Amino acid sequence: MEATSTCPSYSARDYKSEVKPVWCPGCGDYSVLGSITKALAELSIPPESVALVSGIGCSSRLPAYTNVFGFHGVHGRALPIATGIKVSRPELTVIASGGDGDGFSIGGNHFMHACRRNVDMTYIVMDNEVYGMTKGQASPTTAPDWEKSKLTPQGTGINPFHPLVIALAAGANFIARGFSGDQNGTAQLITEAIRHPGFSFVQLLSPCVTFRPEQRDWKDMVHPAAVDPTDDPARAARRLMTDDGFNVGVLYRGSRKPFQPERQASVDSVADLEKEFVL
Amino acid sequence: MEATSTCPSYSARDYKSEVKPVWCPGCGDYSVLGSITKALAELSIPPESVALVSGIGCSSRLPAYTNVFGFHGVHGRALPIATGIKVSRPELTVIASGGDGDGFSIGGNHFMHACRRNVDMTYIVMDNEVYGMTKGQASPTTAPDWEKSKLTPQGTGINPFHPLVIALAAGANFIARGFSGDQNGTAQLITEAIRHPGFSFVQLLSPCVTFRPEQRDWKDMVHPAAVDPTDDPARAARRLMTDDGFNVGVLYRGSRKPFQPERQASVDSVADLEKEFVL
Amino acid sequence: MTARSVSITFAGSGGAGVMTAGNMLLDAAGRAGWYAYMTRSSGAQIRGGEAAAMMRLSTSPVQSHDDRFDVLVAIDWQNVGRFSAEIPMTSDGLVLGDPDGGEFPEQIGAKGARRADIPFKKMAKEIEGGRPNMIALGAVAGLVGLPEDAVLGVVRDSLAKKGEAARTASEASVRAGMAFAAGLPACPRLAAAEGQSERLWSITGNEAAGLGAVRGGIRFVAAYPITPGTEVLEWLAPNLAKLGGVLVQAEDELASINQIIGASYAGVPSLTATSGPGLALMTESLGLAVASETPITVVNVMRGGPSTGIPVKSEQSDLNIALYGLHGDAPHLVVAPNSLADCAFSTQWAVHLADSLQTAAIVLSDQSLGQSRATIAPPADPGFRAIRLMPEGEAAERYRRYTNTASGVSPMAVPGMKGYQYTADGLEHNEYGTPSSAAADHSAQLDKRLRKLAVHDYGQHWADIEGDGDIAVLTWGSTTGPVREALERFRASGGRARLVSIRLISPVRPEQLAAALEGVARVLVVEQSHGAQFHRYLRAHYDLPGSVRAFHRPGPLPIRPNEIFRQLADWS
Amino acid sequence: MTARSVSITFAGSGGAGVMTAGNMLLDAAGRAGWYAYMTRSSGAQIRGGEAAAMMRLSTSPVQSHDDRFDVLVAIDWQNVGRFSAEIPMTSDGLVLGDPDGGEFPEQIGAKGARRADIPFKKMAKEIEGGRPNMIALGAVAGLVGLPEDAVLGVVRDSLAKKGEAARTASEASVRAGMAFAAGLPACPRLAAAEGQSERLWSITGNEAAGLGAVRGGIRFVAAYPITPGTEVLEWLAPNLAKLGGVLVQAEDELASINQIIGASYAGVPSLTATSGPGLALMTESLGLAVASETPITVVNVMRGGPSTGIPVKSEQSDLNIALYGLHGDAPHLVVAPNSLADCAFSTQWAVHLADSLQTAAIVLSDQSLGQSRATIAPPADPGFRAIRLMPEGEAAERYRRYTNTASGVSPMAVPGMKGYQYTADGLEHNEYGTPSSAAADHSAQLDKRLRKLAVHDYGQHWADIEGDGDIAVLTWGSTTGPVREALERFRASGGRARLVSIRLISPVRPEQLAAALEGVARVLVVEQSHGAQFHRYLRAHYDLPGSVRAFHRPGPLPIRPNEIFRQLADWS
Ligand SMILES: Cc1ncc(C[n+]2csc(CCOP(=O)(O)OP(=O)(O)O)c2C)c(N)n1
Ligand SMILES: Cc1ncc(C[n+]2csc(CCOP(=O)(O)OP(=O)(O)O)c2C)c(N)n1
Ligand code: SF4
Ligand code: SF4
Ligand SMILES: [Mg+2]
Ligand SMILES: [Mg+2]
Repeated sequence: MEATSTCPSYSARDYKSEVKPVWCPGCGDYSVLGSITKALAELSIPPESVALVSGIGCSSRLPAYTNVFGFHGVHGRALPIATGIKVSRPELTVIASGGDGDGFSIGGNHFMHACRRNVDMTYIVMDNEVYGMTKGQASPTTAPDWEKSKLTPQGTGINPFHPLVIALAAGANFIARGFSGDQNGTAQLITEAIRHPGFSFVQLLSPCVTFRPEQRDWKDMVHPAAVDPTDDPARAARRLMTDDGFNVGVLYRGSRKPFQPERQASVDSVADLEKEFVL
Repeated sequence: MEATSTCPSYSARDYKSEVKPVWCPGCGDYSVLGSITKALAELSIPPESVALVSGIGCSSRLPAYTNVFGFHGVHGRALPIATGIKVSRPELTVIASGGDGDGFSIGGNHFMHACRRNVDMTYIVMDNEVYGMTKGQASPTTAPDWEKSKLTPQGTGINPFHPLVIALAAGANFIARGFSGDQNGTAQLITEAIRHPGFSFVQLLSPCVTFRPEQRDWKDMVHPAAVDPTDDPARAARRLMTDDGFNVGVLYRGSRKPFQPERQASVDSVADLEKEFVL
Repeated sequence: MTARSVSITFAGSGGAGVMTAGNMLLDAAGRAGWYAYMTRSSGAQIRGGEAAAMMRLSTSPVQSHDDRFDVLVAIDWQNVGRFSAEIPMTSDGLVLGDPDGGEFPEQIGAKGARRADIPFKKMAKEIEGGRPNMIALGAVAGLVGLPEDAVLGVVRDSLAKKGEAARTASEASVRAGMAFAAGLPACPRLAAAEGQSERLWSITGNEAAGLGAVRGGIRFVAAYPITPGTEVLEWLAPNLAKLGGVLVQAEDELASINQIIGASYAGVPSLTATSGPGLALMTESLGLAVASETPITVVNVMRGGPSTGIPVKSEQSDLNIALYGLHGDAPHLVVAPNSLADCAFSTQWAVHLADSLQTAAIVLSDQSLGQSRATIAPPADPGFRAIRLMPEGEAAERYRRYTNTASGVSPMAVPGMKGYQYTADGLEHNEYGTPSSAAADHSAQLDKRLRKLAVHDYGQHWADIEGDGDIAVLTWGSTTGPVREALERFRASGGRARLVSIRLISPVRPEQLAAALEGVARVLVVEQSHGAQFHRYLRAHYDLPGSVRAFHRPGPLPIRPNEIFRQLADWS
Repeated sequence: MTARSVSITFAGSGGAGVMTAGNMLLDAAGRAGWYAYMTRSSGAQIRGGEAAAMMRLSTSPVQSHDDRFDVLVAIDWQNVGRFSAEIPMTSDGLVLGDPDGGEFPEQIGAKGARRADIPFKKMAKEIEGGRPNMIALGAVAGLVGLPEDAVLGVVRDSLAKKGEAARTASEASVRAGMAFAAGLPACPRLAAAEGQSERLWSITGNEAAGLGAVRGGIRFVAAYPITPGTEVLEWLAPNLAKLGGVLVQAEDELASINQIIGASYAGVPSLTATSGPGLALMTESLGLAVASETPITVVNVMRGGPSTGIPVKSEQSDLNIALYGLHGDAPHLVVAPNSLADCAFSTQWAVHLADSLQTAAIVLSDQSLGQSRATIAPPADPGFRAIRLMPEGEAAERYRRYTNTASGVSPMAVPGMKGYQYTADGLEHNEYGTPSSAAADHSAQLDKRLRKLAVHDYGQHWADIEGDGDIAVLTWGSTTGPVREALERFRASGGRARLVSIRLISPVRPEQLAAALEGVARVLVVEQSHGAQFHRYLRAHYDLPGSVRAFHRPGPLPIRPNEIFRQLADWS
């Protein structure tokens, strides 16, 4: 949350770079890029005050397509990088983004611990239930009977990962689901996520038209959440554990205090510290 | 679950080795060792049919003190090793064990994915809310205001990790909590966990008398779970999210099918496979 | 003008069917008894961007590229310019393209090659369902002299499932291309195929590695996908199942390496495949395999580094991490295939060695071996199997898992063997496996783990040694192909020189190399890395005779025979 | 019999107060103007098992052990035998123990040292609240000639909070020990302390590393505990806070290294500390720091390897992974402190270099430096700071984060700098940071990342060079202490030899080393690793003059001066 009153106003275009995305035509991630830039414009955050961090994957290519400070790190480690940025420079607006493989498979531990740590940042996962970048393997969110991956030709046979349930169980402070096809709605979710203090998690259903062409049908399957977001974790848990995965909107809003180590007002000099060694 | 009928019968002592534990006098882990050997005796599983895998930590030293096939691996990786063993040798009884740091901090991702994968094995975590082996740092289950660690002298300020809630959210098939001080009760829980198909998770409160001497009081705090275990994840979630952490017993029993890749009955020769290359 | 080798690139925008044309040409050449080799390149886009199939057809076995391409055929010119650096051509070369195929790229023009038009679009329109890429295939086949039968046979087989109409259209397109070729400027035609008794195989290096793995006895694989190692895993998934084995997709590389450690501990030969970033994540647990003496094999298919680097391009820059990336003193095996076909042999051998020596083996392949396809003579099974030394009979006394034998290899029990229970440990331990920090135990176990690798008899496989003379070219891995070719030319030009391509990178074989280099006065070291990693490794562990020169450069462009030839020719 | 250095071991079972006695002796010696050095050893038990404090007191600065101990004082004999290998003694030595202290261990008896009894238990009973360990302290103080004032002063200060009674009891115990010492067999007494103008510091190597870090400007630290690196982090936690900095405990090493990459990217100099297994987990992301040119410092406190190895003992066997453990060609800094006090200088210098050169720096300390304590002259702040080259003024055109400058260092913007937004990338990239797989970009960026390290002026700090003569001993890190001492003896025995202790392990400095070794005919390489890692590294990168011998052996026992002296003396 940056002060919005004194800032100049920006348009979504101010947050876009000249770099041409490598994404396939029709990939859902184009629209997510649009939503993020719209949200930043809506919040009027100066581009130089935003840090946008990602891992590796198609979706993780996103930062270079924006005009904010970006970091395209290694596979699965976007959240620790984002944590380092926010904790050391609390005045920045910090967003992490990436894919379901990056975030829930190799990056799953950081996901849990970031929820728990509750640093004031926003994590946007473009979930396409597949590893796009490596040409179509099952991700944690893939249905157990999807047989199109050469690596698991019989399907994974494993229960899919429920990102929202895990986020809640681990302690995320804001939980939302969106659909990339609804660019404005998604921009709104992201705006709220950024505004909400603490760790905000936004799962975006973002079709991979190349390896999961059937996801084009998602547009007909998503529907707005029937009820208002709760702030009771136990109730939220029951709801999320039984939802159909296409429930779109803000689903949980917590009120935990964000993690931000206090900095001492009066700062010692290094020489002061050395006294402890003197015999 | 091994066939118990034709087996000779064993006593707990048959599962103990001659190696002297390095644990501090009074450490809760001695009793866990007793419970595990009692459970194996109760189940009459031949020692050579059991694989017991651990990571690194005081608690992870346990396998060498038993007389089964043990693997003392590296920090945080007990579950993948156990997975490799069970999937490749399904006839073995596989147990993974270790500490809260090993399992929930560095090993957190494997924990989630093991719950999800639901391989038929048992995971026993000796939870002392501290890193014992490295001399007393906060673990994920440590209360946010514990100020005795030199690494976090103001406390961690972070919500503790709820292992049972995460296990449930991730898809574990059996969830129980025990207290090391109750050796027989714990042996019973472990017996049931081993018997239950799929991934069984047992959290054992096991005091670290050296770095958390106040945990000696746990004996007065634990109490049996008031209600019978449920098989409804959503109900279990509500219960676990609101429990006091000292509720002891079997808390959830699922009925998901364990993951075990099917092996083809008729096996090809390598030469058969080569045909695909012939032009 | 007949030649023993002809090089062709098909290029075009996404959807133009470049790869299909390339694959069919390769298969057709193979069926006609020629050898063929193909690499692929594509644009930055994830999928469906511009692509190029770089082919080489030859009358003798070929598994690497020539200096330049004889023919470039572009189905259209969309972004084809970006491949320019990868398609060296001289004024003898022939560039074929559609005048309606978009703007002709400057960089291609700058090559000064001869040009001719083929109106792909127009011709395709004239055929019902006509396809430009099939016309291109036909044209190239006609140019290089591939028999029509072979091409049409492949077309028919590939399109068997697509139905009559598609097949007929493609056949007609190929014929049209062949007919058109008759009027095109001449380009080298392949000499007649040398009689092949066996039917050739079409295989990639990654598939070959998979084959080597199962031949060696691998029956458990844990997988986390990463370019360009994924196809090793993808080939193994269905094939392992057919053999009664199992592949598990893991949550990350930390899990995959530990899963295979577990499965191997349980007695099942186990493997994973990865690339640089994944290998980096595995080094801690590779050390566990070394210390606990649990056999495992990791196939690392190298790509451009450092960090995420250049995932789709080749480089030999993971040599350092493969050799030295483990903490502590952790001797292990590093085996490097030096040709596409050798991916099968080297992987199988590594699997055999890992189990024989109860340690970790890293197979260092690379993108240019793994993702290339060639037609090869069927490689015979060399018979290496993963076989472990196991304790025999009933356990009389407490089992000493890490007993300090003369060979350094200790009989290894597996779960189920009554009386042989022990705990494997990555902590330093005594002979029983009980943790120990005693100096005597540490040094005994360190000695043993080093000794078992050192004293093993690796036979002749530690290196491929060819030729004689007082010049030696020392190389490894995929650069062996161009080195071999450079040496052929050097010999043809009257020079004499040896090739030493080291397959067993670790443990080092100083006596054997000294013997191989006896009488050598000059050594040229060739490798594809910026940091001269192979050269530094040689200096560290071997005494090279005479004067030594290092020729090294990074990827992404392959090292060509003439670069090496020039090094030799210029060294006076 | 006065000596310039006396070595004493306190030993005893858990709870006997061995460490307290050792610490007090060290402090008292320091207050009396002597230098003191202490290492600790303990049994296999996690906590509370038998322990030994190995001390050396000296009239001149001392930060490593002598060949043997003059005095072993055991408060009881419970399991003390297990330390035998760590306490070399000769027949001149004196073993003191309580006849009621349990069975006298054979291994200690085998040393053939003189023995004398001190009835600790009995004496302690005679004092109200009397404590055996304080009696032992007093006895040793009396034996070696420590002034009573100094000892009692330390006792009083340490027990200030424990109340009057405890203090009085301890004082009485110390006095009783001193009185008893008068009747004990003679042992070397320390010569009078050389006048010290400054008050000495009592510090461990790990604390010194922490101090160096904050002096260099580190203000963000991410931490995952691991023996023996933890205390670097534990010292930093409260002290960083006092400086307005932050320490975050991370979930694992993958997180800790990436957190510091993030914080550094954001402009705050950042560091973490670990040991071998943790370093192994960090190598992938170290490569990211190299490729994205994000400065970070990792202090790696080495322990016995491989794998979990011997966590509480020292070894120099992480050299390979520190140098070569990153995939791809990833040049970075490796800096090694060569004494306990140098942990401060080297860490500070590394922090400065990392930021100056925008790359990853690994500080290779080890357990014997990090967990030892010494009294040292207060080390002055050498002034090195983490200062980055940043772009200046308004951004005129699109910012080229990775602009290819002559120095190789490109001005680095941080978030908040308007107009300088860019995306840092671990993919190969062009000057803007946009991913590129073009050969020209790859080679330009590889060159630049290598060049910036190569052309930097490291001044004289790359090595410590002492002495002259045509023999040189080449070493690094903690073995420098015993080498220095061996060379003093060698010189005293009429030999002439140089010491070259390399602090800047990477990048290599071939010209400087050649100059340092000019005229040298024999080179002895000394290191504590089984695999001769340092020797191999030297061979790989340097041309060593004359004949070269390598003396290397693994931990856990420290290398002693006489081992090295013998190498020199026997080399004829
Ligand atoms: C350590 C490591 N392991 C594996 C990879 C290969 N890899 C790159 S992206 C990716 C998966 C991406 O999936 P996801 O995060 O869902 O992104 P998407 O491409 O679907 O947007 C993998 C496995 C890598 N780059 N690094
Ligand atoms: C990769 C790695 N990082 C860190 C360590 C150091 N380490 C050893 S045990 C441990 C924590 C143990 O805590 P826990 O699992 O709770 O076991 P406990 O000792 O409390 O039983 C740590 C951090 C290590 N051995 N390896
Ligand atoms: S492969 Fe899928 S996720 Fe990747 S860019 Fe293409 S459509 Fe998008
Ligand atoms: S330190 Fe704690 S956990 Fe470790 S052995 Fe001692 S009491 Fe048990
Ligand atoms: Mg995805
Ligand atoms: Mg613990």
